[in-house]
Amino acid sequence: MSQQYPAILVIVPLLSAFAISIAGWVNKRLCFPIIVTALSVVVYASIGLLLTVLEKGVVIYHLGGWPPPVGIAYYVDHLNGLVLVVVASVALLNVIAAKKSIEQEFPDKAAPFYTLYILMVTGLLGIVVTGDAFNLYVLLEIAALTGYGLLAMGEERAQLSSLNYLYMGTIGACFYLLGVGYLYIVTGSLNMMDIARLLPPLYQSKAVLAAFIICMVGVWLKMAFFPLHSWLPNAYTHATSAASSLIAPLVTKVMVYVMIRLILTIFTPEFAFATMALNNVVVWLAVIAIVMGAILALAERNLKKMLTFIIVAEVGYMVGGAWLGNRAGMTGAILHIVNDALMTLCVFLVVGNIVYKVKGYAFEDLQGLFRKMPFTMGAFVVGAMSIIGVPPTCGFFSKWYLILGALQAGHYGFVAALIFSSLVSVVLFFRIFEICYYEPFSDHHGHDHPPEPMDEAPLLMVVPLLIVAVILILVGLYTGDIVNHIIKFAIPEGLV
Amino acid sequence: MSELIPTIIAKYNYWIYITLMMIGLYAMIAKNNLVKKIVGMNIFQTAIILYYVSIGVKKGATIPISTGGHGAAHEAVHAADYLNPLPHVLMLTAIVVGVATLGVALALCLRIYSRYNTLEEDEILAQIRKK
Amino acid sequence: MKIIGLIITIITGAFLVYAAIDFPAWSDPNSPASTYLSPYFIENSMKDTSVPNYVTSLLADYRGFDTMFETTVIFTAGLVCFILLRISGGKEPETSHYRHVLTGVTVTLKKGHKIPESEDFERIDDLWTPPDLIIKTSCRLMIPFIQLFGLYVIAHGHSSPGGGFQGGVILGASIILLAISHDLRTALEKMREKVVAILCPIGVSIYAGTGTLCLLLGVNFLDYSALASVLHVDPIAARSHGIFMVEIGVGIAVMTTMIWIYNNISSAGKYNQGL
Amino acid sequence: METITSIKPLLAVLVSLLVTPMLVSSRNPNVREGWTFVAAIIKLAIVASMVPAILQGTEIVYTVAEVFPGVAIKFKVDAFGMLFALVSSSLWIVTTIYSIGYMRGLNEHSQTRYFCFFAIALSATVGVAFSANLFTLYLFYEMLSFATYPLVAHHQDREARSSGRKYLLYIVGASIGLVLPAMMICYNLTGTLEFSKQGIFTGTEPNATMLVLLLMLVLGFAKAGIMPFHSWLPAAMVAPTPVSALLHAVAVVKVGAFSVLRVLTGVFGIDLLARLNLGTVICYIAAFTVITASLIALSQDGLKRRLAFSTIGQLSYIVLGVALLSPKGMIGGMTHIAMHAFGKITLFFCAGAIFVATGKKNISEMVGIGRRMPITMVAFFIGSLSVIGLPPTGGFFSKWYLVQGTIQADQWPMLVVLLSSSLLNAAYFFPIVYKAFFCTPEEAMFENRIEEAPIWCVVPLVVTAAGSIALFFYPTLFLKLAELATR
Repeated sequence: MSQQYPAILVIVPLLSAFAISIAGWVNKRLCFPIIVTALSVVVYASIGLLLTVLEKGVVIYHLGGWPPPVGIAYYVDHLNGLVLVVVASVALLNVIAAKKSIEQEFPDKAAPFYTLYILMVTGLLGIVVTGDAFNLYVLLEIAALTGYGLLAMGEERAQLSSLNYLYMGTIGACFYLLGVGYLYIVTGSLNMMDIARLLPPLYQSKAVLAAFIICMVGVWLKMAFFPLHSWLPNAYTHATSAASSLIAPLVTKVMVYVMIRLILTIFTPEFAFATMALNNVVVWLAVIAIVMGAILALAERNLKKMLTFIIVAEVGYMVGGAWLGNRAGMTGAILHIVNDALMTLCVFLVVGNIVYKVKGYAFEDLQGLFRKMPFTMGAFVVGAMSIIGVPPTCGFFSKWYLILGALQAGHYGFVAALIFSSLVSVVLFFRIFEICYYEPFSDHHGHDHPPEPMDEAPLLMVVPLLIVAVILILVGLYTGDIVNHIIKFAIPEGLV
Repeated sequence: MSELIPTIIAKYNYWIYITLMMIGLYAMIAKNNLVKKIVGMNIFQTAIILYYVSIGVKKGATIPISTGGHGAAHEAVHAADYLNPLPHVLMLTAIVVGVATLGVALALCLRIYSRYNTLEEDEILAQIRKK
Repeated sequence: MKIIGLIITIITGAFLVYAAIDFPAWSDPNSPASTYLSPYFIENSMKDTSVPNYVTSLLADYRGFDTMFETTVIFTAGLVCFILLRISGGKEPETSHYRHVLTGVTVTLKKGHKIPESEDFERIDDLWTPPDLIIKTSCRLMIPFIQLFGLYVIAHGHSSPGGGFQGGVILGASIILLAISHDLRTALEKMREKVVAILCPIGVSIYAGTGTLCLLLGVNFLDYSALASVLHVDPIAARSHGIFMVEIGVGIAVMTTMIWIYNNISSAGKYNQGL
Repeated sequence: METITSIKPLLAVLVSLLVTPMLVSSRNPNVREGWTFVAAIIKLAIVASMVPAILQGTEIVYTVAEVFPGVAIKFKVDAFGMLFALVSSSLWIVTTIYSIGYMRGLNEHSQTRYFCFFAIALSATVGVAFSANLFTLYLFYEMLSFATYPLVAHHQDREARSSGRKYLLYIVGASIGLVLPAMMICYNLTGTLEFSKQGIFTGTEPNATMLVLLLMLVLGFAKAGIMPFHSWLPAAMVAPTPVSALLHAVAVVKVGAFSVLRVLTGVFGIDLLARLNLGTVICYIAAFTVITASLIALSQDGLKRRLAFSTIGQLSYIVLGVALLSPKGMIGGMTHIAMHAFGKITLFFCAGAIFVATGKKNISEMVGIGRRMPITMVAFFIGSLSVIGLPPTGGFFSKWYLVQGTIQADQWPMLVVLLSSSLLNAAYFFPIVYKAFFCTPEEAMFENRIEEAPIWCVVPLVVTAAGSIALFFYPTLFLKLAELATR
């Protein structure tokens, strides 16, 4: 059984998607149990897979029994083993937390929503697990199409934002496809490892250079890397909370994974960092991304939109870290994929809970929430601390590696940007805490205040949220183990 | 100069695809009408399909279906006689993806139209701003 | 915006042109793409799968996994259109029109009123054009042949251009043709929404299920040779049969998705009247 | 040096953290405060149980998790850390009693929240005291910053908001903006952050970067209130008085001073500082703060604000003592943490007691208050003696060692600073006491009738005042610990 984990990882959610779709027409109450079971199996398989990788090294799975490069192969190493666990667990936690709000927001379309949801998870898992450059494109499109659908089911502006995302996403995916085409035309292969094997003699070729740049631009578009980020804030803001709390943590992070996979496996760091003198340009772009993301977030008076700009800044962290071209930076970027997925999940679940109870997420709607929803806000504080980068929450540790990498690369601009963004995050979040904590102001100095009744979100929403908050701290405390046992092996030894 | 022209002619498929792709890209960026953007998007995707399919072409080869039919299992097959089937397969996928994206995009447009009664982006944005 | 667009376009175009200089010339038989992998497929397809159409064997077997997701993409598109557009609960339209078949008189009813069930009246669309006998009759004649041809294309994908996608589209087109030539209600009578919506995932499930069956039989996912023990044929023939099973699934999925998308988009999700 | 591995330091840190769920869940205020008491006593017991081992010159070590190569979340109890932990955990008990009186006396809102964050802040304080490396210290330092924010902003009104903002801006801004990058640079240069006598820069060539790093670290720990990063402290005085007392006279500011001392002795090492002559730089910054803060304190009318500026000045004594780099000076600096803590907490308790009993906050309104609240004002007098550094209070010893340190280090200007600052201290404290007792009946603003604050408030301030005196007669424990730490 264990050697079939890679296949199970994708097939189980895929088949369950069809089952849910059919169940929607037969008996709607079956949908939720099916999706939870399927995602639990996925989490189990992904953890099993990661353990197998830790024990025995890289796992290669031949789909259809055809060995690569003839057939498509799954290729699981420490890098995607880790990301798989993150994707699977985020999806599971989110679906449990989102059940109530899904039922509240679309009482009659819950089944198709769950179907799209799990199809998206399938797509993301497939992107992460695959070892075939073209297969990645197909799954990219599944994740994207479901994403358009999920994001469009929001408030009034959601459709327009989602359509804009569709345009940008399609350009991004097409660029990636074109880059793969360029690789194909010079190597004749589509398997990542095979391409990596065939490429070294071709490093001087203009086509390889072009393939690399085009792929990168495509992936950047998809991950909303500055200045290609314009679609993201609106698309994520106007979506329903169940959709945005799945998409916001995962999509950009998975795309960062794709970028790292391209750099590390397909093109190899020697080519990406040595042959081309692009590093510096990209890191400076990342610096601008971080600074702009932070500043644009400051300008927002709307919690959810503010968080989306933080995502833009966080993407800058990861891209910049990966492009520093050293081990510490890359470690930071990979670690930040994990951490950022978790902390974004945390804050977006909080938004979900707030929307469920307060029906709004503008700053004015947040007054007095510390008293009203103490558990939700407690988790929010943990998530915010993580985004700010306060130990022992996990956000600090990836930031540490990123700063270390920047110091080792001598890139002080990036260090400054990271510190700046931390400081701005303090302002951003404490501005919200202040509103939740102080307002509405009472005239008589808070004494003899008639305590507002507690009005917490349902248990089903709060418990997963608290679990995420605890995970944020645990991941922080176990950073040493994650880095030493997993990420260390995910980065090729050539990268110092 | 004498070398340039044969090079240009020998690779004309690439020039065509690049031209088409840029037309599509321009339409997506510059056009104001949402459906025109979708048209641009389709041109863009089709250009890539054209590129891929043109990779598969081989001089003097025929379509990748065994001329011998079912019974020809044991005859020697010369790879040079057939076009490269891989790009075709890949593009079948890309076409399907293109169709799917088109469907979703049109559905979105329909929703937008029913809400704003227009498909011109600036008019929609003006309406949003007014609120 | 136009100038920015132009600049971006020109820069991108110039970059692509620059990169294309290194590409092999068009139809060069010695290009890496033509010499590295593709000869394997051409030379071994018959031996491995006994499918003369190399595109089919490549599509459904060597890269069958891609194709499974391709089918899923189609399904996703149908589902997204449904979830975005379908207005469930069916708000009754403000006015509905009925036509007295014998006299040709159109009766317009306000919301809430109903006409007694009778053979004499038929419901018609808001923008009603008199039925064109030629179109209706010729379509009615053509549709069975179109469907037959669709089935042929699916079945014959092994040895000629065709397969599940093409056949599925043709089958779907036959129903859409019915909807265009008559009206959406007629098409929906032939193929109800629920049927479409259930058949579509079933189609993809046939694909994924075939693969899972292989997995349950102890080999890797989508390794059709395992079906040999079930079908009592040799592994190579089993691959051929496996491909066929998969193609059927694809055909069903594609057909139903085409209909599903058409129904939703043409009626803007109301399902009361089409184009 | 001998080391023992023991989980005790971790327990000492966690005990007050683990009690918070109990606090939240208890419905009855008596039960809630009972839990606080239990935790406080257990904490003191754990800390005290480690004292004998420390006095024998051993160190107690416990590693929680290694987070980076060469950097772990690690506790190490040494003499200096023990000194600080002992002070803060013993004063927590007293403050708990006082809090009960104060909060109930004023019928404050959100008392559960108050006690929770109080407990968390204490955890963080002890965590700082027992940190074995700069990273662990930073971790607890930040934890303390965020845990004290709700305490500072307890009143939830506009004034609390602006003070809270200022507090965060200075404390967190400095720690993220200065300490974090400095720490990263240190780690990048040396690969370790472990405190040790020789400092972490043993292998590296001294250069100009070190001065920058030193300044970043010393100023970055803004809780130490070294100018120009001091103005959060007066602002934070909007907090309820027990908070000001424990946190802003004992825990928070002392954590800042403690961190600065750790940086000087553990990160850079006395030898390196002496070799590069960096101690003098710090000396002058601290001296400037001492004099300026004392002068500002003279002009303050709000009692708590005056105490706040006094604290700023006194904190710099601690830094100054260590920056002298002479053994006596260091003993003086370290013991001053304890001595000043007892003195200052008494003063804050008195200020709070006055507010509870009379509602008065300004010194100008306290003429003749000695007749109304004699016990409180006597305690106030003892506290101010201790802060000024006069016998028979513990403050005398630390001042004594500080003065000796300046002589030992040949830093005569610093001697002048210390002495003149003591005069200034006297100048801003004695008038209060004088006016309280010796005013003409016409001037007196209070009736000649004894009416003290509730007993819960009075007992603690008597205890701490007595403590101040006791420390004059029995200073051995703290002196011994400080001596061990400087050895």
